[in-house]
Amino acid sequence: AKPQADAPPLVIHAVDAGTFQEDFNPYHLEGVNFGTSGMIHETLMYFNKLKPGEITPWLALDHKWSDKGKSVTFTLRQNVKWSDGQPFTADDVAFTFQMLKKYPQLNRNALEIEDAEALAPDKVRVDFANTSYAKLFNIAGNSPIVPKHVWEKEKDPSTFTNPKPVGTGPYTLSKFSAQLYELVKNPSYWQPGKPEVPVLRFPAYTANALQTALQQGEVDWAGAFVPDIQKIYVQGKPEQNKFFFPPEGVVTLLPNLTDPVLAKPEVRAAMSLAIDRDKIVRVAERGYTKVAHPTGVPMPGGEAYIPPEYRALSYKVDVEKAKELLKGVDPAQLKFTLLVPSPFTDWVNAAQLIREDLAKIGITVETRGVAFQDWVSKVGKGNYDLSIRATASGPTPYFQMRSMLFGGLAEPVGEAATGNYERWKDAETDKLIDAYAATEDEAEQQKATQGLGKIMVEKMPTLPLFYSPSWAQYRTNKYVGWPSEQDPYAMPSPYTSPDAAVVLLHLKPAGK
Amino acid sequence: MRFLARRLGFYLLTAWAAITLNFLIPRLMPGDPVELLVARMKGNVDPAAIDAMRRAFGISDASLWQQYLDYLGNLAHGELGRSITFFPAEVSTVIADSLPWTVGLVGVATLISYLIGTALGVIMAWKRGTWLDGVLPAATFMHAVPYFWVALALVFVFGVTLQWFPVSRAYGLDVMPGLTGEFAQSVLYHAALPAITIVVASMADRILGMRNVMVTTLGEDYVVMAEAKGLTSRRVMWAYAARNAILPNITSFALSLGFVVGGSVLTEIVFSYPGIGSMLLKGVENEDFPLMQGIFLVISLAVLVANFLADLAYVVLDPRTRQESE
Amino acid sequence: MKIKLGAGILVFFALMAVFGPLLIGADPAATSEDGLQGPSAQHWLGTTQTGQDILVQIVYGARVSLGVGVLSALIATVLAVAVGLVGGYVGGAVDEALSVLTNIFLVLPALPLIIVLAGYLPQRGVASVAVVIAVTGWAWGARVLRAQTLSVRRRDFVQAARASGEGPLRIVFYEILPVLLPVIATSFLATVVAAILAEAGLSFLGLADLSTVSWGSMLYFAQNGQALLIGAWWWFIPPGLCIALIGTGLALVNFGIDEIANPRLRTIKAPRKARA
Amino acid sequence: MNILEGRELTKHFTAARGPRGRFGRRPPVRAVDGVSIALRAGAVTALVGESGCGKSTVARLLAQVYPATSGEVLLRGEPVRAHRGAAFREYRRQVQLIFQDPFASLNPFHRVRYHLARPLRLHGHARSDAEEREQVAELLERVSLTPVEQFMDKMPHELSGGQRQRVAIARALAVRPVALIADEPVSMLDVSIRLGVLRLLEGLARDSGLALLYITHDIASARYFAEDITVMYAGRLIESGPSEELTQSPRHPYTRLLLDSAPDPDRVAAPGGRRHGEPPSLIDPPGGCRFHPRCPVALPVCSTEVPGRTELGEGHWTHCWQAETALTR
Amino acid sequence: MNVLEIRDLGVDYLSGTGAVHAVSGVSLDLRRGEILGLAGESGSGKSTLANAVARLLRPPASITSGSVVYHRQDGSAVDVLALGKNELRAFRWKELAVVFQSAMNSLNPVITVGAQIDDVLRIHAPRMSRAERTERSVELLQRVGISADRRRSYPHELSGGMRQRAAIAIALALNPEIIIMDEPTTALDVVVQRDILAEIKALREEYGFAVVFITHDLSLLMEISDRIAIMYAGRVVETGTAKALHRAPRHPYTLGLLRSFPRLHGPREELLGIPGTPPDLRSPPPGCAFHPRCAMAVAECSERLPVLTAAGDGEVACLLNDGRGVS
Ligand SMILES: Nc1ncnc2c1ncn2[C@@H]1O[C@H](COP(=O)(O)OP(=O)(O)OP(=O)(O)O)[C@@H](O)[C@H]1O
Ligand SMILES: Nc1ncnc2c1ncn2[C@@H]1O[C@H](COP(=O)(O)OP(=O)(O)OP(=O)(O)O)[C@@H](O)[C@H]1O
Ligand SMILES: [Mg+2]
Ligand SMILES: [Mg+2]
Repeated sequence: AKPQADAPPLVIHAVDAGTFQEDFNPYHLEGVNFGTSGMIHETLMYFNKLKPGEITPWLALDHKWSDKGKSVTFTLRQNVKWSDGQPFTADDVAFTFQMLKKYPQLNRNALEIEDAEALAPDKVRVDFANTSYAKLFNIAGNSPIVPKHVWEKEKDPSTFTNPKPVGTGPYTLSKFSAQLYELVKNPSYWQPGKPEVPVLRFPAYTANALQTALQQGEVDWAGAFVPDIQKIYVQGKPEQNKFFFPPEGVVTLLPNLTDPVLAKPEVRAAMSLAIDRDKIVRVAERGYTKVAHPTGVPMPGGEAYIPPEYRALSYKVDVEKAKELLKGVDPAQLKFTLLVPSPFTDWVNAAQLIREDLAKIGITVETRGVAFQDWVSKVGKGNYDLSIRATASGPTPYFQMRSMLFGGLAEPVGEAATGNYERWKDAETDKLIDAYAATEDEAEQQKATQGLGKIMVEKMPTLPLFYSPSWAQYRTNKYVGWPSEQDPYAMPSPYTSPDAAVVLLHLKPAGK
Repeated sequence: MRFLARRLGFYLLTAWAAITLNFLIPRLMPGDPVELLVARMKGNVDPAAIDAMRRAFGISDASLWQQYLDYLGNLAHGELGRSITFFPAEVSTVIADSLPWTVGLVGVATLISYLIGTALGVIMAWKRGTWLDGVLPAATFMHAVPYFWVALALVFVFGVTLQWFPVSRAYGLDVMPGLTGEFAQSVLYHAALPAITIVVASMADRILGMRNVMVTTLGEDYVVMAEAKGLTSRRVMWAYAARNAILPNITSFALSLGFVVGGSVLTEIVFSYPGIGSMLLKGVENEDFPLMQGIFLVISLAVLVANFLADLAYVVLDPRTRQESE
Repeated sequence: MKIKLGAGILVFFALMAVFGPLLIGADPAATSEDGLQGPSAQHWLGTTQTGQDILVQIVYGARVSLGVGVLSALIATVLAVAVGLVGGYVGGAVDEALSVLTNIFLVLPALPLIIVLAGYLPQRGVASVAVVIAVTGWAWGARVLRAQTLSVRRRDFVQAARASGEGPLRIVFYEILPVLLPVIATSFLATVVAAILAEAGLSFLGLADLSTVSWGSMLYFAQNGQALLIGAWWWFIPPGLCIALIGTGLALVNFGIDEIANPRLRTIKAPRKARA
Repeated sequence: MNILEGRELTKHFTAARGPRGRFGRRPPVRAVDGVSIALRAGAVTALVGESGCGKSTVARLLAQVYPATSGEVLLRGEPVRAHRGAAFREYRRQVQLIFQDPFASLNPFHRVRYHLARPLRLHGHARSDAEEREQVAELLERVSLTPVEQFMDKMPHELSGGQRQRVAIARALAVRPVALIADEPVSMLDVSIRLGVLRLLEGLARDSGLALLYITHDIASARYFAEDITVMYAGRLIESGPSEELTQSPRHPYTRLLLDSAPDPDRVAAPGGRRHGEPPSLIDPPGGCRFHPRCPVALPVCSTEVPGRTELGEGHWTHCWQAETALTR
Repeated sequence: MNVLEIRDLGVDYLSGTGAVHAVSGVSLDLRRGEILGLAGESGSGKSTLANAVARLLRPPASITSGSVVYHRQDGSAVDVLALGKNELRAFRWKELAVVFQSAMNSLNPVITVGAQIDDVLRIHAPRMSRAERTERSVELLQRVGISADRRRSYPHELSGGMRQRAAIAIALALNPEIIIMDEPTTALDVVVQRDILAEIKALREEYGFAVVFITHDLSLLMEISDRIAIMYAGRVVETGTAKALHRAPRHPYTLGLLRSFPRLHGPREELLGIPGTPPDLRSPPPGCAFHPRCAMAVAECSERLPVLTAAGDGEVACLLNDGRGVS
């Protein structure tokens, strides 16, 4: 296919920013400009979170585990070139992982790298201190490869801002200002004829400014919460101004299990029965997402990870039954504070609805909105009764389950935990989690996850409410081929990487 | 210039106080930016990497005193540390990028507001008992209106409804910054609504302040005498009454700069103006100690400098201070 | 006249804050499914996106906004009186130190300081916000009171009281303080305005407790809910207007007091020429 | 018998405002320099001088409002040393001050009764409400504010200037002092009501044996109300004597100038048109006799040497080289 | 021969609690070149009268009745109260100048003394060149005894006496016909006051302007004025030559005033003073406002308002002795 000289640029809003910093280091956390990983720097493999288990070879053609999961060898794609013309080799991969070992602050996946070695120009082996089957996503799907010949000259890659990035990806940086940067097609990209979008523009929009921009049609692809999407964005043209909010993790009502009352399963069960999740989704979440499956596994897509007997399960409000369950509990004890981060206005509203629902079964809830950081620290340390929190997500539901339930993450109250905030301690749960991590076999892994789902349904360590939506608004007037419910080939939101690059490679000019 | 030396001494002391306050506040308060970052990334960071990041952000366990000395030492070199929000950008760079916008916007708007407000105050005092008194209730109302509300209203009317003015950012997307007429035009066009907000919201104070002092001044013997001398009203009003009435207003104006700066922080946020106010909010939201500290320090120092300039102006305008103190 | 109008406004809002919630009864946070309705017979001031009644919110918000205003003005005034009176009366090194402190707080820009302080606040309840605002807002009053104390202290009646053997405490509280009452009152009222504005600003930035309904938090939600873009003017106009009205009321009362103290400030009607 | 006496009182102020010297250090204001003055029981002594010459400072030094730079104050011959505590309070009880401005010396927030009752209570003269009431009434009667019932509950703003000054005097009397210092007690009052107040003071001295210092710039009133007049110029005493003698045959050229300048409808011929210049600065006072730059009869010695006291008999003395030379010749 | 004729002038200060009749029914003549003394207790309306004549009253004061007629040298007459804005500007200072009580307050603190003289010249004599104006300012300052180099001083750099002289210099700038001096020396001490009085007299001899001299100090007035008017509670109660008033005051109030001043020389006469306090001008006593304090009052005094009638070579408003007052 000929390059489309007249194909229009695509205007993208990925993250809220007043201004941009000139930082294209893919291992930086916040200041880094979006598109650095995926569009410029690519990973070894691509994991589609919307279809757990679907893995696409990318810079690596395949991988092989050895040494009981402590070592992995990648076979790399040939004929890939860096955007400055140098060939991409196993040395670059080895360099990248060695750099992560040397600079732990860049190693945000906390890979326990022991060594990385180029075995041949197209073969590289990475060794780990522990069994790392479960971390394949972090290793291959979330560690962008950087060019050794450029980066080895830098004294401290942790503060290196990579202002003239050299990558293997479909785009290269062409322009940068504090308000706007532009990526253009990499002419020597290894996927011939792609991408078909020649120019990407990233203007800086704050959350507010973006709303106006969306209304005025300035942006082609955005990932934003829009309070009234019909009025502000769709504007009566649903076939052109589309949006797709697939689930990405689950938001649960966290009960603090160190509280003797909340530790009683019947109390949690009663709460779950009383909460009208449909209304929460409708009113607080404006219908942008769906009520969670009782296992918490994102659906559709996660079917294989849900025990067969529960696949069709869904929540039903039953106040009478809930009251029944609470018969044995002293009503005076049913008083809780529900802590929510006040900047998350939808959660504040959800908390309000939960308060109203729980009042119906005699549970008094005081909602308290606190500063984000306050909430983080209180929930982290277990100083709360009830709270609302989203869980981390990964390429399969296991990651979410582990973070919600793994006993090893349950810190004593007063110490900051990094997961399992409700402090669920259960030997069976931990065994299932270990089982998943100890195998490479997908079927085994699914079985373990199903076991966790069963625990979620039956013991209710935490109460799933709704899925956290992944925001994506895209317009089809310039380009078509976006992911959709029918064809969820990648996360549609422009702020997820490397999925965004995958989306761009699927796009075709409209009207062709 | 003994008077100025004294004032300078005071400002240095105040600057030191601001610097120290700045150092102490974050250290006395709970909270940890890294934890926050992790929470914000919703699990895209493995908790095990936290310690390493903590070190990278320069969060140290040294004694408070040692930290203070280091902090002062770094300040002396103009080093404000690295921002956490924009890591690894230096705070000084972040500030250097945003400060000019705020200085430009607030500076020009304040000047306009001061000039118009003072003139209106003078004229209103002079024409007491005429229809101009009708401005008073309006001014009283404006005096109490929050900046951000004015901003919202202006955005609603002129930005959203009439679409006369852009409602965000500092210049057009398609304009490259540079010394071009196009850029300048775009900057002015984008600054219009925020500047109007600041002018409208801060002018009332000037009007009321100036009017009150002016009315009192009008009762002074030298104004009556000037009138008795048969001078033109213009001359009595400006050279005799206003010229003296401005003096006590200079100090209150300088002190009110702090409020204007505060108000403009809110204004910037409504207009997504890439100034220091937007940065401050970002810093606060991310518990970005270095950034917050840096910005607060810069704002404080700017207000101090403005106050010192006001003192200078006072000395120039009031012959009495050239000899006496206080 | 001014005082009457101003006091009228204040009384109105005070009654609203105290009795309004009792009369209305409804929960200001209660959501409903008829979101974003314009003013109607059912919802006099319309509803928010989540169907909360704006009138109910305004009424409850008055409590928080006025409460924060009055509470922080009280704290600030106590601080100001203490610092101003002690500094002004005791004089010497104590005064020097206190007035440097005052001036420092005076020059430091308050709102950024409040934002910074609030950013670190572990608890963002009404009380802590009020304290933060007070901490940054007492200096004006202290400065004015110190100046006044200095001048009152030199007045003959204070000298006379001292000469007749009165102790310093009695002089401060019985001789000086009563004379300063109008000044204290104006400074208190001015601080209330400033505190209400500061609270609104903080809430608007999302730095106060947003689960309590205050006028500032209403504006925050309106802004976050893009009331402007949706054209939901009834959502952001009323809270801002209430803030401005209360501020106007306080300012009017203040100007009234000023005019009593300084009759020259009164607005006057130019007298008709009544000459034979 | 001298009830209250100041010996060689000197007071230098470090000015809080005013021009600074070359090196930024503020030179002191030499407000009072070596002033000795004595008050007798039952007699009125007047201190006369132009504005800013240090009269009020002398008054305050005598009342110990602030300590003297040097010199001492004696009460009944005993030097006063205490500046705080009970002993000082005792001093306060003996010596009272009346201020110039009756509009400023009463707290506008307190009733007449409060003003009078406080000192009574403070100094233990009244121990019950009844005693207090009785004594307040008595005081009001003494200063001729009758009917007392009516005045007791008035606020200061309801009183005229003369009435206020009477309340101020009554307050001073409430303490039961032995010496009363009245700093320009009538200069803020209208001419027509001055007399009443002055007569009251005069009567108090005469009938109650108070020692009274009457400070004024009106030398004519001093002639009428004081036994002795002391004239002050630029921080120093220059002449003192029995009032009749001093006003009728002044010896110091400044006293003469003062008398000549005072308005007097009986004057036959207006004094000559010569200009007398401005009063001297107290920061950098002229050397020698401080009056010499304005003195019509100055001798060369006047600008270099401070004249000593020349006794002229009958308590009349002066500091003047002319008088000195006239006497020695 | 009169340069100014005030007829039946009334001034009220309007206030919430009723009008203060600060000046009522005042008729007074000012003769060309004379010094007219205006005496009376504090609050008797002296300043109000002066300000009314100079048209300097500000709200809440308002002129309720009367006329003020100014006679030019050429014989033409104007009603000052009816002057338009521009005529008034020309009248002020060219014809009538004012010196206020406190010179510190009547000089603009931020403008040099020279510039304040210059101001007047620039407006009223636009044809003068800058050099001429400078020359004139220097001349004026020297005339009142201030050296030329003080022209560049700010008011605060001058002593009280010098400031008062500067104010007089400004008043002289245009050779006015009338100078109103409202307590020009009250804030000064006697020696300096004496010098300034001498100055004023000398200047009057030289320029021939008429002076209205206001003060509390009756003995001072007796010395320097040609004629004296005594005010009480907003009314003129007696006028007459200084000598006549000194020798034989006709109004009991004048008598009381005179008997309140201690004399410097001669026998120690008994001082009488005046009992009581001046009346509240919001509701003055009926009849003669002085009767409650008057030792000689008769029943009629509280009923009938005495009018100013000629007695001797002056006038008096007193019911005693058929309107001739005390004799
Ligand atoms: N607290 C002070 N600090 C500095 N200087 C002072 C102080 N008190 C008085 N002086 C100065 O001392 C000098 C004498 O002042 P003082 O008040 O004793 O004069 P006075 O004779 O009472 O004058 P007046 O007639 O105006 O009351 C003046 O020059 C005055 O400025
Ligand atoms: N602005 C005003 N408002 C109300 N009443 C006023 C005002 N100015 C003056 N008066 C009243 O008018 C009366 C006359 O005042 P005026 O100043 O003319 O008196 P005066 O004879 O000049 O007194 P003084 O000797 O004190 O200067 C007084 O009773 C005064 O209280
Ligand atoms: Mg004095
Ligand atoms: Mg007057």
